[in-house]
Amino acid sequence: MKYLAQQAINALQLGSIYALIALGYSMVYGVLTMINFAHGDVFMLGAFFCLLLIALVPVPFWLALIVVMAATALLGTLIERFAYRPLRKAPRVSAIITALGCGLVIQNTTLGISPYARPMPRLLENATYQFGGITITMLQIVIIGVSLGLMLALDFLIRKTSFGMAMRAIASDRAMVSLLGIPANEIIAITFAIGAALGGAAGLLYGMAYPVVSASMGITVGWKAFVAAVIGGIGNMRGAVLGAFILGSVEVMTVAVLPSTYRDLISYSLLLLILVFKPYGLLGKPALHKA
Amino acid sequence: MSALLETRHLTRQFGGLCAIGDLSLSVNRGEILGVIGPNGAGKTTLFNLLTGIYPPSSGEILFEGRPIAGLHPSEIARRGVARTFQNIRLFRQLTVIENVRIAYDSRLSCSPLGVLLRTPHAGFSERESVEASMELLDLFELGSLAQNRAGDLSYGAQRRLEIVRALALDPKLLLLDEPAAGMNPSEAMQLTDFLRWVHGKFLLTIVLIEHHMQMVMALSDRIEVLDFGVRIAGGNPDEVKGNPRVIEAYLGTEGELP
Amino acid sequence: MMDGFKKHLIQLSILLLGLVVAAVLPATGLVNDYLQFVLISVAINAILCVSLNLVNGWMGEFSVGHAGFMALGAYASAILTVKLFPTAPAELLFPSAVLIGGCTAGLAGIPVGILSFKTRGDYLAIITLAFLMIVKSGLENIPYTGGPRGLLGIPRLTTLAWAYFWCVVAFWVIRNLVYSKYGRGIAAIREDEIAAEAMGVNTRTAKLVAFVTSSFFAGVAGALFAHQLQFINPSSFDILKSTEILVMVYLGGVASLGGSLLGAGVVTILTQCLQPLGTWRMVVLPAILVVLMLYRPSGIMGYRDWAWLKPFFPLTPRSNEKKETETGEDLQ
Amino acid sequence: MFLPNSISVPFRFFLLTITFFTCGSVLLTSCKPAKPSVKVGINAELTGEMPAVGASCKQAAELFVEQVNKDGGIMVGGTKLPVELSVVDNSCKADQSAAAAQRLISQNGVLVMVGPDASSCAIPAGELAESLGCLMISPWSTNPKTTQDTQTGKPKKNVFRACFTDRFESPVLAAFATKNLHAKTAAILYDVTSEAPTSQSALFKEAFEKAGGKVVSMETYSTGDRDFSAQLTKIRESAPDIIYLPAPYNDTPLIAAQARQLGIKAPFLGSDAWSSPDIIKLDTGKNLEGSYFCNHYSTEAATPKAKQFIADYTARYGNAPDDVAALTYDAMVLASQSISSAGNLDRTAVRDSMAATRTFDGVTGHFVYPKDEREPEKSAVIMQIKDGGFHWVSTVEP
Repeated sequence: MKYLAQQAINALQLGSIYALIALGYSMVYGVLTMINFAHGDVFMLGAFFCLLLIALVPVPFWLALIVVMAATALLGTLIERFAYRPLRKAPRVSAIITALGCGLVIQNTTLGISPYARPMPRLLENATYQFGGITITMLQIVIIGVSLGLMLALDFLIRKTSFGMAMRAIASDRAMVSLLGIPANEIIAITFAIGAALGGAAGLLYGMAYPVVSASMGITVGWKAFVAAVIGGIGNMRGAVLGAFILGSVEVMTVAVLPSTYRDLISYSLLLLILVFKPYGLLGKPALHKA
Repeated sequence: MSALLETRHLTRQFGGLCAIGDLSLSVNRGEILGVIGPNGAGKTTLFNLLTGIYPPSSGEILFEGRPIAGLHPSEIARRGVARTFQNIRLFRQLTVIENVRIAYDSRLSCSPLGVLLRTPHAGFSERESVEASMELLDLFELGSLAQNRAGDLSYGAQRRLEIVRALALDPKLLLLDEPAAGMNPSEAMQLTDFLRWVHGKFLLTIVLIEHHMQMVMALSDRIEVLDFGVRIAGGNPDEVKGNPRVIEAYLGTEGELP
Repeated sequence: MMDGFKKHLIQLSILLLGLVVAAVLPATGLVNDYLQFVLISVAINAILCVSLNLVNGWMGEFSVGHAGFMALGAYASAILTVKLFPTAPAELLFPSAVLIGGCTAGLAGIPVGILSFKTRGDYLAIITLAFLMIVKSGLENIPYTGGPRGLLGIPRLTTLAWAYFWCVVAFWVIRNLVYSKYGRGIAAIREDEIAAEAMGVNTRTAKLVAFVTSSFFAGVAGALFAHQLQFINPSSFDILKSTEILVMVYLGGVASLGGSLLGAGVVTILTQCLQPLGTWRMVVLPAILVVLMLYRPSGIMGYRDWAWLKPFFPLTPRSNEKKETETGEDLQ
Repeated sequence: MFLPNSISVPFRFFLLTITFFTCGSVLLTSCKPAKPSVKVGINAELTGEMPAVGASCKQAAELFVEQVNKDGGIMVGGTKLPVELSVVDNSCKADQSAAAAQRLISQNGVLVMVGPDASSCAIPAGELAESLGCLMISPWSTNPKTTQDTQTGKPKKNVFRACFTDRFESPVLAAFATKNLHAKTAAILYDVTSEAPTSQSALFKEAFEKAGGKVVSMETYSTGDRDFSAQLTKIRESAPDIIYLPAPYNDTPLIAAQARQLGIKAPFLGSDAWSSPDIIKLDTGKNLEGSYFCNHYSTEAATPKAKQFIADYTARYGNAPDDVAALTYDAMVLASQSISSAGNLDRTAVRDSMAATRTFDGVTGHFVYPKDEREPEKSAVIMQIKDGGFHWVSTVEP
């Protein structure tokens, strides 16, 4: 029993990091119906920005988190402004290809600048706590806590604020929204900024949990978070969080039982199964197919 | 005259809204049936049900006596039911002749393998489809535009191309969804003579949805009137013109139908 | 206009001449092994590019799973030549191994094709991604083929002549398909699926034909790749491999035979020429792709083809004489 | 465009592509230097999973070439010829390493190819070197398959090695674990998707159980994984005395940190993949303190030849050489000796003279190449990570 509880904590930690990134995918898809493949690399840059920041001026954890989120938010808006906005009218495929291209450019430029894996500086004293044989570290508590906090804040923002309403309006009918005087481009830019900020935060937390930062980590974790967002129903915020925790626990549980090579096989077969029976994800809504 | 197309208690609901309610109508071979009604009466939904784009909630559709509800739209089209669309849905990036050949091809029968290996049979069917399509285009003075992209054609030419494309299916039943939309009265009357000529030449049965009343009255042998998905009147043009319920549905209470 | 039959003859003789040159070239020593390696890679990438173009270009879908079909072809043929018949004569063994590799991948194309009936756009892209990942992690769990560490000691059977031959076959078959009833059906699906169905196009058969042909040739390319490299492991058929093929399709030109050849050639030679750049060479290609998407989304030769690639039987319009290559936008 | 516009647009592109193909291929084949020189190729992992390994290999080779060219080059058949080095990156991927080998051997026409070091790259490159008949010396790949012909099982003709193989290293470690650390039970965690760790862990298990120990749990992960908590939780359940981690230098600190977080106290045992100094930098939590690993050579117990090399390397690059650098330097010396004793620039002659070398005294100790063997019998050293450095513990003769 103790063994399962320990694995549950591992799953929670992994799930919360996937959730933060998956939210970024769902927000951008909700507003632009576009899959932002560069998001995985923005997550990776979150960790690198933190490295840069600590190397310049050692700051406490909370300040580092805010600065990193601001930096990735700025990056998110820049990518949207120069790579995605001109393609607003182009066929959707070219937007996806540009996103894929931007992702690779970011990843390989970072690889060019620092090809070696770099150690993540220690921002928090990592005390471990024992509860009846289950060990949980301060770091894990912080990660799960910060992720849940950001998720609740985002949910509040979307449900309760006027900005959130404007976002949902754009999601349903982008053309109509600009006619009603809502500054569509600004809202989209801000959505990108928030998505990127969440990705940056996830990058920082991921770098602290696994203190070896390399340019290629964006790809592997990025795809997993994307799969989580799709399982939950791409475009749906709560779906993204649900999908992330499901994927996190499936991965941890498969590795706990089977050799690790089965992990991807099982998680992707789960994805395929869901897509076949519920093509729009667990919480997604189907768009009616009219003549 | 046997009924070419017949619907029995046809209904279709979208969530709570009942787009088509218990509709039973029939179209006889060689007849031109006009279908009129205010906007949102369910006319286009009727066409979508007839061509299988979405299945009916309940009721039957019989074409040549055989049920076609729930069949794949391409299967229904191949049985001889061709249609045009309210807002033109041509293959804009393909050339004019390709648009027509796509419809004509569905009548050809060559196996995918034959096509991949370019067997003589496949080569001949290619040649046949080109020549037949060119014949049809010449018939409708579109031959000179064969190589142009469908999207670049004028509005009138696109409307005619859509009809030509439907005729390439060699249909028994032609469903026209507001062919004269956006045309002024003189163009509408030109289109009426054109359609009458087509009806004669290709021995077609036509179901026409249209708001231009002179056109409907001039062309249709019989008219059905729909309102909120329910059939409220039917009969030959004169009976329908005088029917008070039709006037009320269209113009509210007073006023005389022109 | 030159009579169609004479044009056929000239085209056939040029192709045969190409085959003879490809067979003789290695022996003359004029071309060293490395240039042969690059030319074979160009041929393999051209097959991958034109076959993916069938789904991403002509059908307007967005498939990310092409590397998965390639992997199936590579492994199926490698199992044949390494495990089952290691001593069989190469002339007989290799073509059948490539064919079986292609058929295995083709069979795998059927379920993906069936899934594409209902889902389109982003969701089909995600399904092809899931298919790729399942194939990759599936291969990692089969000990018979060396599991995650891959299969070793594959005989080096891919010669320049074989690569040229299969490349010509791929282009010929896909050209026949594209300029045929099913090809136009596929293009109609790209333009407007509902109208296509209403015009009698059996979209299900068209989609199946597109996916099966596309995955068949991906399998063929995979088999050639395996027998050129002599070593394959699951991780060389990952998402980066699929992206590489996507770059070729969207760089060369969507829905264009000439574009596929151009894209494959440019990208392959560029990756080899950029070697001295080190890590920065992997920034150049995606950067080119992003710039291209901004200014020319359909690629260099998008939706256009060289006149001599199209089937030519005399177009006999009665109304007026129209030379085929006169207008730039010739799309027949 | 400069073309007369009567030619239709597609045809214009046709001409464009033809010119592109011809200039592309001319460019590729054009670089042929005039003066005869000894061409040596380096196939290194400059990017990808282990850039530090690639960098050490490249630096050591460049150091050797500088020293040799300073006094005229290598003596070949009476005259001194300068050494020309061409370095190609295989970005630690199997297909790229085969392409790099193909480029070095046919395009640059190298006489000897030194590298690749990572086994997952060395094996495909070895296949290619074998079929093209060019001598290849892998400085660091300890996997038996690199020099073994898969079809016949006999050693390859052209592929040699400058380091001992897993068959020698794993029993050394197993003996050390049972005798010196008195371990009864062991757990193993290794990357099942890459060559070296998989064969090292299998051989370790065999040797450990032969020496009376018991492997209580064997867990796997895939390259690029970051989260090992699930596997480590299972290992914690099996309560082993020691944990054998044949993981590369960038994964090991991560695994150690997560193990300590889960409260696992058992000491770690590592393979020669730990040897890069980066491992200390990455181990911020000092979780590897007191762990032991097996290596090719130790800066402390170095012979005079080794001390000289360490001094030159540190002077040139500012940091002490790791075992990859030392092994590459030895490989370069072996290669140059084979070329000068062959007396000409012919590949088969160079290969034959390499096959004929029986003994060799290099920076990493005394080599003995038994007849028809491609791997040297040489001593291994056991090192310990203590207060931020590598400390020599013992040397084990073959």
